[in-house]
Amino acid sequence: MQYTLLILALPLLSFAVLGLVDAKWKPKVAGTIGTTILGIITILSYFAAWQYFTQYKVDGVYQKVIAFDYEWLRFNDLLHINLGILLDPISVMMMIVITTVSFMVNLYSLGYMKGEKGFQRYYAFLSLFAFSMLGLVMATNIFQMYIFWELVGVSSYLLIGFYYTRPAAVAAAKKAFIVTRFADLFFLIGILLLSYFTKTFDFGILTSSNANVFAEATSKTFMGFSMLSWAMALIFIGGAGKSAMFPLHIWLPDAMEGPTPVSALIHAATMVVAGVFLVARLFPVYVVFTPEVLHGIAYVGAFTALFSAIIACVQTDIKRVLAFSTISQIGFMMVGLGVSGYGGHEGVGYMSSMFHLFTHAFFKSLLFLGAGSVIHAVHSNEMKDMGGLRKYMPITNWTFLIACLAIAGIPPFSGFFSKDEILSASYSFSPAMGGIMTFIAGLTAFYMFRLYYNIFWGKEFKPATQSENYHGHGNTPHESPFSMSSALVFLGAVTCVAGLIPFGHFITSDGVPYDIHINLTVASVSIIVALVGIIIATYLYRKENEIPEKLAKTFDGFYKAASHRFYIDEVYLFSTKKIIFNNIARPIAWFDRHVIDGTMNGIASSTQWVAVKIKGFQSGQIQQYAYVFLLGTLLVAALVIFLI
Amino acid sequence: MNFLSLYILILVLMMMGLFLSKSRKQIQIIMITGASFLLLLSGALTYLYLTERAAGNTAEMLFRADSVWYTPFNIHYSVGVDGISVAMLMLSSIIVFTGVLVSWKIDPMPKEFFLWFCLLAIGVFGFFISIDLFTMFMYYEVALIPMYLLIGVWGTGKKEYSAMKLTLMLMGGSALLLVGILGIYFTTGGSTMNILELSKLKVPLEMQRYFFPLTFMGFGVLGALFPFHTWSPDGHSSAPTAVSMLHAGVLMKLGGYGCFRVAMFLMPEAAHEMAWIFLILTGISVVYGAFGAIHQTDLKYINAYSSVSHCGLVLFALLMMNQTATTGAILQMVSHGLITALFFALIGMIYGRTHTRDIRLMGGLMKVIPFLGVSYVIAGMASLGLPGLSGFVAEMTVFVGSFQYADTFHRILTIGACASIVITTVYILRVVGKVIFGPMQDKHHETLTDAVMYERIPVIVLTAAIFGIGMFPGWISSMIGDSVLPLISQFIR
Amino acid sequence: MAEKIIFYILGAIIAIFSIMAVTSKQIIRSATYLLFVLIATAGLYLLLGYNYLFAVQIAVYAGGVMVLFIFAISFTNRPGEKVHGEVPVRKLIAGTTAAAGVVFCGYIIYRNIRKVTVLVQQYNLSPQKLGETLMGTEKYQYLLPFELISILLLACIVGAVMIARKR
Amino acid sequence: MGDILTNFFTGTVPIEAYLGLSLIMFFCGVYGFLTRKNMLMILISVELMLNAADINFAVFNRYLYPGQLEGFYFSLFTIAIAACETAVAIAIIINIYRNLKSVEVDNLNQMKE
Repeated sequence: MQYTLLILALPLLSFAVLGLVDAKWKPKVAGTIGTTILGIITILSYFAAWQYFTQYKVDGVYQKVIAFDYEWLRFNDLLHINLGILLDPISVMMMIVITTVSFMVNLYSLGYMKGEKGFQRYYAFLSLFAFSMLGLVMATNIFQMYIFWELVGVSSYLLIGFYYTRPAAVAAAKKAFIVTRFADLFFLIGILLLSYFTKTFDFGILTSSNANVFAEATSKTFMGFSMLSWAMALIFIGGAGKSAMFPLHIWLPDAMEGPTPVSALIHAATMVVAGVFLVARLFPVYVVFTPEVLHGIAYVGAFTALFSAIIACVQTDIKRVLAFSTISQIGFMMVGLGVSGYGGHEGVGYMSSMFHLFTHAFFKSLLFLGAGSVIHAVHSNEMKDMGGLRKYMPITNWTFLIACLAIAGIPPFSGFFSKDEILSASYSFSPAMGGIMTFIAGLTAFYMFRLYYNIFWGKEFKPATQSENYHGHGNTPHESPFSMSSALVFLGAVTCVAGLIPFGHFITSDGVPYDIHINLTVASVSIIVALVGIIIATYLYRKENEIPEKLAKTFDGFYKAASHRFYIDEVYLFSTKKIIFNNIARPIAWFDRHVIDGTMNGIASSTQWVAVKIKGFQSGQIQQYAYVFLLGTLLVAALVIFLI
Repeated sequence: MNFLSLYILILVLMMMGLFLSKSRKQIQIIMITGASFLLLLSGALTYLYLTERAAGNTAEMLFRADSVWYTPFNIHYSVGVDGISVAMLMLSSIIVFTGVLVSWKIDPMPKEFFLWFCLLAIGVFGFFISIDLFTMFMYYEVALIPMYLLIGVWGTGKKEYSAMKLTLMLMGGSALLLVGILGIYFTTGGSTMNILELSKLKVPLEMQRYFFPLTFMGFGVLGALFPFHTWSPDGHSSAPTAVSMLHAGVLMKLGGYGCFRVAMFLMPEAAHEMAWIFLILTGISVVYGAFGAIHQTDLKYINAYSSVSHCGLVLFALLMMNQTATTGAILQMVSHGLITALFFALIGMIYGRTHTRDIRLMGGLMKVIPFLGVSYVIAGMASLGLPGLSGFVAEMTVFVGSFQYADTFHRILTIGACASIVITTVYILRVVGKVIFGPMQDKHHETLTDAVMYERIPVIVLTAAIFGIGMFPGWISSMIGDSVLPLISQFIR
Repeated sequence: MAEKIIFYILGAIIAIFSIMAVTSKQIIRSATYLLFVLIATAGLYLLLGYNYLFAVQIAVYAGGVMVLFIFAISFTNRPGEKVHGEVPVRKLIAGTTAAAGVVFCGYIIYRNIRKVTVLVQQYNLSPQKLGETLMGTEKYQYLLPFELISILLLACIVGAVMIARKR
Repeated sequence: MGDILTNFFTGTVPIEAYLGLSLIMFFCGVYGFLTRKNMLMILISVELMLNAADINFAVFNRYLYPGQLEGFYFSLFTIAIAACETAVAIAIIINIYRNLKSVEVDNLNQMKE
């Protein structure tokens, strides 16, 4: 399957052509190049997926296929970085997700970004992102993954900071990059630890569940945990940074400063699930050798899901709501992985997590694109500027509703199936976990419909509110152009049907196909909870009324804390600005200037002082010279005579 | 006379040509021709070296030549290269070439400037080709002296102070070094100054304990070893662009190269014994330099502190004393040389336009000077270790190599060094966010013009080299790694 | 016997007038005392049997140099004017040092030279021998230094004129 | 007492008497050189020192190497050089006097700094 190399090479080529060749193309040409290439690789990856799932099944198990391998950098005889393409069920699945969503976003952006300065740059970055993300999921070894991991980080940085003249965008980009890079530091250390003990980077060896490979790593302990646990925990921190797990989630809401299609692609569907993918990729190691870390992942995931779901309930910026909902949903995926066992029915958590990743990518990008469409129409991110838009934008309304139903977990939309599996896996892990996750599912339904009603229902849209209409025309919101709405419709269609895919036939923890059975108790409970959430939201927000404000008043402290995202950002700001910048960097700079340099200058000035002092001897007074000369002569003579 | 001496010869010819030249045009022609020849020569050398190695020549040094220079002290003019020197020569010629273009319009006294510049280059090239201790030391001194004038005359800011400080500190270092070198010479019986032969003789351990720290610190001063790094921020910020480039890009590498080639190679036992002291110092350099950079407001200061951090990483990796780490150190030298040269070139160009280097007074330059802006972002990304650019390759090799030590002491230091990449990210993004992105700070900046041809070439050359190493690190890494092996076996035995 | 008496007389003159020459307040007196010292030195040469040296000493020093001194003194000082402002501390220090030097060197002389047998032979330096040694280029003959000195003198005359002339 | 007196006056003059004499003369010169401010006085002190040295040359020659003439000639040439030196020095002093109206050494600090 050598041709899969093209899937990687084409976006890179597109990036090189659009970004590095110093030519100014018309926006249309640039957009067409980018979109066409994405279209081509989408088709290629569908073809590759079809080929893989039909031809590479040996004895009922999907094989790992190395389609391409190239030794890029050799460290020593054992450790070397290869660049290659690894095809296995999850990478193929990710490939489909990435190319599809990317293609949709490219298509959508043709309309959304129309007239923006730097259209060509935008498409170049999108191509770069597609390249790096595909490289990440197809990595044959953990170091290749790290390489592309960094590359997606930088693409994300560039795309968040796309409106580079806007300080908020620059700050958000910077924050995103630094936070994820901070997490990547742990990832790197984890890789170093893991590779030191296992003498390999290769996923093929690492995920073979061969105990010999990890013999040394498991036998050595540090502070009560085996080295392998440390390594895997550190690697997870890397993943948590990318996937915005608490407490490294702070960059994601700010990242919404980027263009909305970018948020859809990177910060909802693909890049943020890289952490989930990482855990899934190393799942055999986690589940067999370090189950305690895996349980930790489950708890982190659950807490994050709950935490961000609560915050999402009170945010007023529609993209922020979606951002927190993304964090929450990734928490779900992490829980899915964390509660999973290995193989067969035990491994249903793994399967469901991947399934949720798959469905979430579509419905969340649909939500974002829908939100983008709304923002495009009203030129504002704030809920207070919206309301009653269903009349003006029917396509957006319907697709948004579909996506909301999907995320809320209402059958037969895709979200129901995947979420339900996660819930049942959680129940089998522990009832408490299942209960919490079900509660969060209800919360999800509530805040999604709060969002939905606030945008499309509620108070009637008043064009006067949007005074800062920077196009200066078109006061009435209108349906988006064809390129945008076609993407919405396509994704809406996928959202409707994706749940019906027999996912277990393709992706399971051990590669052996497995039939999904819907646990009726769990399913009915979750549907009921979701409906309750929706009903409450309908009651509160469908029509403009006083109840939400009263509620906010009643829970004043909690409401405030939640809308300030529980002051996590402030804590970070404090620790970076106050502690690191003021109490480390500033003293170091001072220390360097005054103590170290002062010492050096002190040496210099003391030399000068001595020089000034002994300059007196060079008085030009001949008699003084003669005197010293005489004394010296006498002294030398005395020494010669009396001592020798 | 073998062809390595051409490096010196071409530069001497350039200097002669400069003496005779009359107009700026002639000077430019002479300089660019000579620099191109140097670049070609380095290319040819790399090619010849690789073919020779591929043909199975396993001598430690290739292209040897030797002639007696001063018999009483057995001083020879002997030259030879291995993979490390080839890499360094390549780096030097790229930077000399770009340095010439960057100072294309240097004012005043272009002739004198380039004369000193050539002399500096002679020192640099001579240092890398010679394998005789004394010749090496002589070239080292030759490289230091022009620095004083170049900074003192053509610099900016408090240039006299900086020039004096830099020269005095480096001279102080070279005084230590001289003692070390003479120590090595006499304790081995005073029979040879040739490094290869010296390595076969043994400096008594007792003596190594004295001379290793002297030699290491002597070179370490140039390699910005904490706490002898303070010349670097002042020196770099005052120096004219091309000199900053050459200094940070190449001259600081002399330090690392010397530490490895002379101090550690000739006195391995003491190196083993004392590595921990210097590891702590370099570890401090790495983190401390990065933190120091966070707080600065002058672009050149930021870069100078970042150089302290990155050059600290070079020495740090060398002291880890295994093949991977050492290869990483050499790669880091090359990579940092290119990146920092690019940085200084860009800062020089930006300064030439905005007449300020204070990041608080600039902003949104991407809009008016997109070429420089994009290049600055690329340089920043390379510096913070983005994959696909040279910094990543070098740093990862260093970290993987350093991590091969299993004890807690080395682990902690390595993790500390790894942490520096996050701090690097912080200060790089701070600058990029402030200067290149963001809203315009100064109305006057709206009329700035983007880079012209002679400014674009060096930027493109450097960027291409950074990308080249970053994308295809295999050959250079294996070239260096193979050459490191015989040297490193000295420690392992 | 007589020789010794003469030596002591000359010695006394030299010692006393040397001291007076450097301590006298008036410079013209110092010059005069110096003249006495020089003449007494010439006497010493005579006593040693170096007649020629005696003649040169009288002619060059007492004759030539002293004239220069007197001339210079009268040029720069009004006669009778006192030399002013010598710092007592300086005097003390210099005196102590000089005394120390005397003691030190005297000690060396006392310790070493007494041990050497004093041997004085009757010896006359004939003018012929003088002439031969001065005008030859063999070993122990001094034409070359003589000529060098003459060139030096010439250069000196030119130099002195050049320096002292009015511009 | 008589013995000593007789010894004192009989026989030849001992070499150390000459040396002692020149020693006194020399250190008188030193003293003068260090204390006096007038340049002419310094010059006079220098002459004294030179004379002391001359005497030593002559005496050593006469007493220790009577058959040779090195010391003699050295004295001779020294006298000549002393004359030269005096001539040039006085020329310089006169020149200085013209310019500064003073011959005090403490005033001669125009070249300093």
